[in-house]
Amino acid sequence: MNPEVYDMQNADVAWCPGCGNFAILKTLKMALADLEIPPENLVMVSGIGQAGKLPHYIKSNVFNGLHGRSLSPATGIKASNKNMNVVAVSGDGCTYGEGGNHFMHTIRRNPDITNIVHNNMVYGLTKGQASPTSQINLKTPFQVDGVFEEPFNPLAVAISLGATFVARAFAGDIEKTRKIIKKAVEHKGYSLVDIFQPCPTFNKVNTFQWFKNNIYYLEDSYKPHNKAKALKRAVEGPHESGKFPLGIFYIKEGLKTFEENLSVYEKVDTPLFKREVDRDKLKKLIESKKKI
Amino acid sequence: MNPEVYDMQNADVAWCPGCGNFAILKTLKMALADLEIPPENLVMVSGIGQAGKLPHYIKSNVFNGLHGRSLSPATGIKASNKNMNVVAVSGDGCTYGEGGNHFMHTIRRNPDITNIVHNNMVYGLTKGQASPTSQINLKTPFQVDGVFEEPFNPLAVAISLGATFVARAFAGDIEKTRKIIKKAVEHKGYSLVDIFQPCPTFNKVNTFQWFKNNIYYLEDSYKPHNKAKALKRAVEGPHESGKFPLGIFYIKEGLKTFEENLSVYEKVDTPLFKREVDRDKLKKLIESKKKI
Amino acid sequence: MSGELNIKEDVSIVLCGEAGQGIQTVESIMVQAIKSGGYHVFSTKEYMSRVRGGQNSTQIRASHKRIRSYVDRIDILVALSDEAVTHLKDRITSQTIIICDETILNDLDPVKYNLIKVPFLEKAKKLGGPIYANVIGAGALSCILGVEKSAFDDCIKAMFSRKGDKIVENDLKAGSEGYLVGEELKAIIKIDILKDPLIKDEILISGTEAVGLGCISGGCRFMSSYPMTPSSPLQVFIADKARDFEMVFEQAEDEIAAINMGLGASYAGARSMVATSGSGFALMAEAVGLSGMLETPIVIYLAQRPGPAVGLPTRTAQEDLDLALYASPGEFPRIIYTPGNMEDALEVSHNAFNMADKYQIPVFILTDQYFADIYYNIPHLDIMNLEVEDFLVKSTPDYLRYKITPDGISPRTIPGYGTGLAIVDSDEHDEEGHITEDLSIRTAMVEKRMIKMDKILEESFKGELFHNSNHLQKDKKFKIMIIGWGSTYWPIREAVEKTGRDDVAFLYFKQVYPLHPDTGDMLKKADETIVLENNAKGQFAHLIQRETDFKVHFKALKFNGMPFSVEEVEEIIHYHLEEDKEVEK
Amino acid sequence: MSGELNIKEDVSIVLCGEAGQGIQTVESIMVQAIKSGGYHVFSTKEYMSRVRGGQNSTQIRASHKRIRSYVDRIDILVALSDEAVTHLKDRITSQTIIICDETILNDLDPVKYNLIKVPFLEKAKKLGGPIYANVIGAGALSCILGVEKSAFDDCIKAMFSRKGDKIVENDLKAGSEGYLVGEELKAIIKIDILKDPLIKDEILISGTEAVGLGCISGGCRFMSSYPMTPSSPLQVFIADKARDFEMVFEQAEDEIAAINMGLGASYAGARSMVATSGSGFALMAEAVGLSGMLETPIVIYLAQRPGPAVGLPTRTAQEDLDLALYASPGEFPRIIYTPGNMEDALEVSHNAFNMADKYQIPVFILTDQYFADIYYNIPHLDIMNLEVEDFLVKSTPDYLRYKITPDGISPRTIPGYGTGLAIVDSDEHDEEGHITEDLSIRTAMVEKRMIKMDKILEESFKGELFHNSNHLQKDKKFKIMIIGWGSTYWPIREAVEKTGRDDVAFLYFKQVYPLHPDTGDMLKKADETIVLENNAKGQFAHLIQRETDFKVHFKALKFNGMPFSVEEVEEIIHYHLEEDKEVEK
Ligand SMILES: Cc1ncc(C[n+]2csc(CCOP(=O)(O)OP(=O)(O)O)c2C)c(N)n1
Ligand SMILES: Cc1ncc(C[n+]2csc(CCOP(=O)(O)OP(=O)(O)O)c2C)c(N)n1
Ligand code: SF4
Ligand code: SF4
Ligand SMILES: [Mg+2]
Ligand SMILES: [Mg+2]
Repeated sequence: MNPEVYDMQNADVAWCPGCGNFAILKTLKMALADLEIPPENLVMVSGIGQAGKLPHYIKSNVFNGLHGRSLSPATGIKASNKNMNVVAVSGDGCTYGEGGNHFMHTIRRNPDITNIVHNNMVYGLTKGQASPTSQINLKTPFQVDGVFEEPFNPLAVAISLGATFVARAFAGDIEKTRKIIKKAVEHKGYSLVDIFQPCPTFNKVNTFQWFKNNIYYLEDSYKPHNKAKALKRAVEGPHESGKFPLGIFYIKEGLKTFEENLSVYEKVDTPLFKREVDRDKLKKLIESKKKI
Repeated sequence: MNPEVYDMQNADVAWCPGCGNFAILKTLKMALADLEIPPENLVMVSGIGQAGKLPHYIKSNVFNGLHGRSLSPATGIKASNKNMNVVAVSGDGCTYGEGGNHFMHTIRRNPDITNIVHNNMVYGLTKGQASPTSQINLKTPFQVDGVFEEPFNPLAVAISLGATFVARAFAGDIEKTRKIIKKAVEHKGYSLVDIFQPCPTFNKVNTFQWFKNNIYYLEDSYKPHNKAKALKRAVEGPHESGKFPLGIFYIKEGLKTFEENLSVYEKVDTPLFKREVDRDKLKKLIESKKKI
Repeated sequence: MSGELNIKEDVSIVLCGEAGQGIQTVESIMVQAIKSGGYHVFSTKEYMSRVRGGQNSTQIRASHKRIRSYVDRIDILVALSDEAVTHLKDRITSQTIIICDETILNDLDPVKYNLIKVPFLEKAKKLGGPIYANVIGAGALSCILGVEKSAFDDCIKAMFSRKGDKIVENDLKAGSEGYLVGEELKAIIKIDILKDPLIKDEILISGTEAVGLGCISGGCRFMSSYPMTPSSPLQVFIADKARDFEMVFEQAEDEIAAINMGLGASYAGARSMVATSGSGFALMAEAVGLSGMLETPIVIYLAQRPGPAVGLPTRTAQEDLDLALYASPGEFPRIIYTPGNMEDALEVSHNAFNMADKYQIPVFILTDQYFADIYYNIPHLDIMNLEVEDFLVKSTPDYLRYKITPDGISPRTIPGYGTGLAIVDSDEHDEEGHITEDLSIRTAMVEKRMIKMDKILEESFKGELFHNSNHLQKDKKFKIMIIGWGSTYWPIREAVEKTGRDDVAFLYFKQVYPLHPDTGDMLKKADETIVLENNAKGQFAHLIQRETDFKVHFKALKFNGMPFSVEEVEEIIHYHLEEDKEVEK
Repeated sequence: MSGELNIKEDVSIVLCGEAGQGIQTVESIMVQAIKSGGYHVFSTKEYMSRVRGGQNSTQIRASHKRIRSYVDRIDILVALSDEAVTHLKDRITSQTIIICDETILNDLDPVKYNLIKVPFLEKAKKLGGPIYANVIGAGALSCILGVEKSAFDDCIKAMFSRKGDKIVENDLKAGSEGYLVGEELKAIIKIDILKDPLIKDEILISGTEAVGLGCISGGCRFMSSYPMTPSSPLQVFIADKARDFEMVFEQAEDEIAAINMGLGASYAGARSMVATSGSGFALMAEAVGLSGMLETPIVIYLAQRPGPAVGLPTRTAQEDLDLALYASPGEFPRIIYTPGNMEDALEVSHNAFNMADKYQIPVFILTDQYFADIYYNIPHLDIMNLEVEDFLVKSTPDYLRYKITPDGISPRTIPGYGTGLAIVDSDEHDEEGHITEDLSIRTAMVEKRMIKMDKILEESFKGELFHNSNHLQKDKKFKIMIIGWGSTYWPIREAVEKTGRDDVAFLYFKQVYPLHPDTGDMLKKADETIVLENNAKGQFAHLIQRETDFKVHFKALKFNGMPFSVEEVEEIIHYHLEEDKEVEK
């Protein structure tokens, strides 16, 4: 399929020139086109932030909800209509900060959705405050003495919680990222793709070049099926040992998804909106209240 | 010091007979007495739940706040008055469910507080629903088909996020738990003690005996200073490989605490309530608005 | 002291003891046995926020007339603990007969109290253990009430069958033992209430169940929620019925996730609801606005308890009307239903889903602990006229999610239904659903959302007027009008009926927002209006004033966590009638 | 078209362009230069929720009289982008002079518009790069206004000194270049406004800064918050001043953490506050009740923007009054301040901390984007009479945190202060602070909390009445009274002053809750009352009705995200005056 099917004609894109978001948008369209997902079958869900605006720029069904709350509606959507391809996309602040609790518990639930996080290590839309992934010492108008909190490690947390697909990518590498996103969308169950994204406007430290210098890909021989090993690699990073590894860290196949655990889908896959109330059964239930 | 200094004369304890909470309360008093912390210097903070009632049964300053919100006030208290010993205590549901986001971000902040979690793998006060740590297949009035979510792994998450002291204990083992709590309170920085606690009323699966059968202590040779190794041990458990290890998994010494990172404590440790507004400085600040 | 009890109409039995002592078992047996015995039955409980210990009590009323309210009066107190009498001291009178095991209440003044001691525990031990004491007690009470032994046995069989034959057998024996005790007690306690065999075949449900049945009937497909008293019973109800009625029930990690998940499900076409109480609902406040902005329906079951903050977790209150009315930033329409009886609970809960879908807004079912936990029998529960109205449209490629229409309602599609796209956005948006900062579109969109209120008003439930006169003159003015909403319905109605006066009326609201346009006129039908509310501010009185310019004359407010009793309402009415007399003099 | 501009009193300059084009630089230079030049100055901005692109604009007014409000009128438009003219089309008239670079606005109809093109970019490039264009523009404007070149140069030096000598030097050159341009423009734009050299030494601050200074003065020691427009500037202010004034500023992971952390800090004795906007505040709703229940003070800075949900993140609104009033389950007292000018912002913000501590309650400072972002000069800002009142007590071993007292205020201690213990509890509690389910204690505690309102009422700020007559007769009735709260203060006052009529009055509230007991009487001082609010419901009108029984006659509501302009207010006044005439006829 041609990625252009997702193009929006009159979208007034609100991103800054040079922003890594453009590359992510492009790459995402390519990966989705590779998978031949028609726009009508695609539901893009987001929270609020610069990254959270992405769904407005890709032809699809859109649920642009509240800051921090991309994963909960995504779970609800998938549970009501298994036939939809659901992709939740938002920023690092939205997903790991305000939405941190949903991040953890969505992973435990394992809905069959893809979670793309634009990780620019900063709050973009609100003009440059530290995000959970901001690196130590970053100075901002809010962090006047610099960030001192340990940067949030989404991969390690996800793997710890049993996420069934965990990957990290870089917006600057379209081809590799395209493949990772494709595999993530194909994966049955929750998949996390944390994408390093330069924000030239507000993050003057973790620039395109900085990322280039501080990343490398997991070696080809790396097998993403061992939790302890995956964790070991996930805690690597400048703070610990040098550079951030990229690639697919962990995959667990075969775990039942959230939807598969629901009794409504035991027999049929019919979306919930197509089902009718069984009024006879309801009458019987009421009748049963006559008896002891 | 005698643990009795913490006894409350007329407390109407609301716990069920046989509950593991009694042992935790007793152990905690012993550990605090070991450390000679006078009640006036102790601030017990809790959320809501059966575990959250503990502060009412120990002579101390008490902040019994909202469900899920024990760690945020604990951080605020410590930041306003460094001289207090702050212990946050609550249930697994409160800390890892409703309060999951604060759990993660408090760890990153590293305030010098102790976090004790009564982990009974169930919601006690609200009568037996699954908690984040409930084991697979537990049936409850809410989880009629049994729990299917991957159990929450507090230790692995804490270590992933750079917690500086991470331990697991068992309410049934007073002596070992006493030592762990003592070390946790002594530790400078955030310390997590997740305590397995039987709830005979609502958790008929993970009973005292079940815990006895499913735990073992980390071997004496285990050194809790390697993150990757600690993670490896933290992901062990019935679901993965057999039994849950107990003990101190990870310690990182020397990281600055939240309070130490605050400019207010750069020069003095005076509690904030004792400080006065520098009105001359304020006047000067206002004057400065006359100039460009 | 030692009196006799003679009851021919209506008996109030209260069971009181510690959490974990088995009050619930006795209660369940008794309500069923009473109904099976041919009496009308009502039960209500008050309990502490703890799992063991403390003092809880359940009131069970049996009568030959329909009874559906809490009364202060205790005819028979079954005390399971020493503290039971202290706990209920304000409601025990010289008329009250106290029944207890011989091992307890040894210090009670026999002159002041009508105490009957029965060796329940001893008898139970002989049958195999203390757990049978409760069934013996239930048997004794049933016997006193005149419930036929066979009917009682049927109850026991039905209720314990799951536990195996051995247990059933023992419990039957315990019941028989109880009946023997009861026969002896009949010397002192003489209850002779008229029976009606038809009652046996009536429906016995709780407020929670009535709401739950309405939700299923209204097409509920998705509930995500977080445990919280007193909303948990509805969550259990839906979880339990999920498989049978093809619903999803999911316990969320917190209330924020619950409502956002529900909104996602609703966006994708599943009629969705959340259940919670004050504190939990407060956390949903932001997402209530999301529902308003996305124009994506959600039904919110808000069961009240006393606050602020954690307050009294297991008690009743009507303190969160203001919160339901104003929670969430910004402005958009909403509906608040406040059922006060089983039939209305069914109807408004069903309706909630239709209205939420029709107007694409949040709709509240506002109840409280008292209502959620009461049981009583009703002749039938009719779902014949309750239809699921379908408001979804299939989309075309030029579909506009937020099309501006004269009544403000934009035809709503969902993903995967038709050839167009469903685009919803929490920012201000254009007709397509995309972010806009065009300030004239903003104005149009605010107006579009707000104007939906006009049609909602047309469809709102009117206050219902009750009084004792058979032929009401059209312009008749009452001396006193009691105003109530939600769970105070039956206590007020029973009290008003008891006065027997035709100058006392009761105006009841099962929908408090928006208020039906006739409300102002209805309020003017009395010289004196008195609002009864379980809060300290008189929140509904404020709302009435705001919406109708009518200032309610008096407020009778109770906020200790207990419901109004029939006696209290009677007292309030009489107080005001007396006051009037004083003034007239 | 080609007109001349002759201004002797008051000029309105608007800069408009894309985010990132440097409007802010020009604005900062201009406001300082205007003040230094001896004119009164005012600025306000409207901007989009994006970091680059879109269309943002800033209005700068200079006058020989004090000016403190937004006006629709644009005398000079400095257009930095092609779209600027479309963006502002409703406000551009045949009188407006549009200045722009020669490279843009080539398609503009020269007959319809007064367009002046200047080769700003070309000149800038010669000086070293396009970034100097903004300074050239600022120089040109300053020159036109008659700001002395030396004053302008001082501004440049002060503002760019941090950037190094080289930059300063270039910017000075750019300024000179601008002055040359300005001299030429003076042929068409003739501005001759009276100067007052004393203005140079006045204070120039924003609404945000006035609040921030009040907070510091009130003893603020702790702010935990989460970024959210338009409350972020206050967060930056406190973060920036934290070291100097010994405050803690912490960016929380979410708003729930923010307020709970704040309450912890407050419990431990640090005067605490949070800053947020509607959506974020909604998430704090539960903890507002926690403050009420724990009786632990917290100051909440709530800067409004249009909702619901995300709405228009960077615009202004007054839509969250209801939310501030009713957020949180349960019932307890609170105070809501709504400053409309700098002096009041300082005073109420200071007061907020004293009142929160005195009554142990949540206190709101309710502002909005418009107020937070405006700047104007004021003669001085006096903190002489602003004292930090200390309400903490040292505890003794028998200390009771929730002692029942006649006025409801229990002396408050904190951990580590004295020999007793500080015990606070979110459940209903006894005097000691421990959980209780004693229902009579419950009633006493509710009453204790609520009764604090009596004293709070005594200390509340009265509405302030403005009018144009020098000697007001005591029982004089105005024809029209405009009612306003918060940020509408200056637009209304300026408009009322402009009418010059003594039968038009303005009643302003810097405290909207609780309403001072005199409010009802004050409202009766006019034949016709008109409330102006930036919302669609008339939330303050509702509140007035509820609290005073007074029904405001008319509502003038604006909810497109822009503030009321002086002209709009004038129009509203004249419309109603005309209406009255019609009726009189
Ligand atoms: C409840 C709530 N709190 C705060 C905000 C303000 N807000 C909007 S976006 C944002 C941060 C965005 O950062 P991130 O998620 O990293 O996205 P980015 O802009 O960097 O892509 C914040 C704090 C909000 N909209 N809602
Ligand atoms: C906001 C909010 N949601 C829900 C509740 C109800 N609630 C009280 S305690 C509790 C769960 C307690 O479980 P846990 O934290 O594991 O403590 P335990 O009782 O097991 O010790 C819940 C859901 C509440 N009080 N507040
Ligand atoms: S602010 Fe940063 S993240 Fe946002 S669009 Fe601009 S460059 Fe990209
Ligand atoms: S419910 Fe469980 S956790 Fe709570 S007191 Fe009882 S046994 Fe302990
Ligand atoms: Mg970001
Ligand atoms: Mg628990």
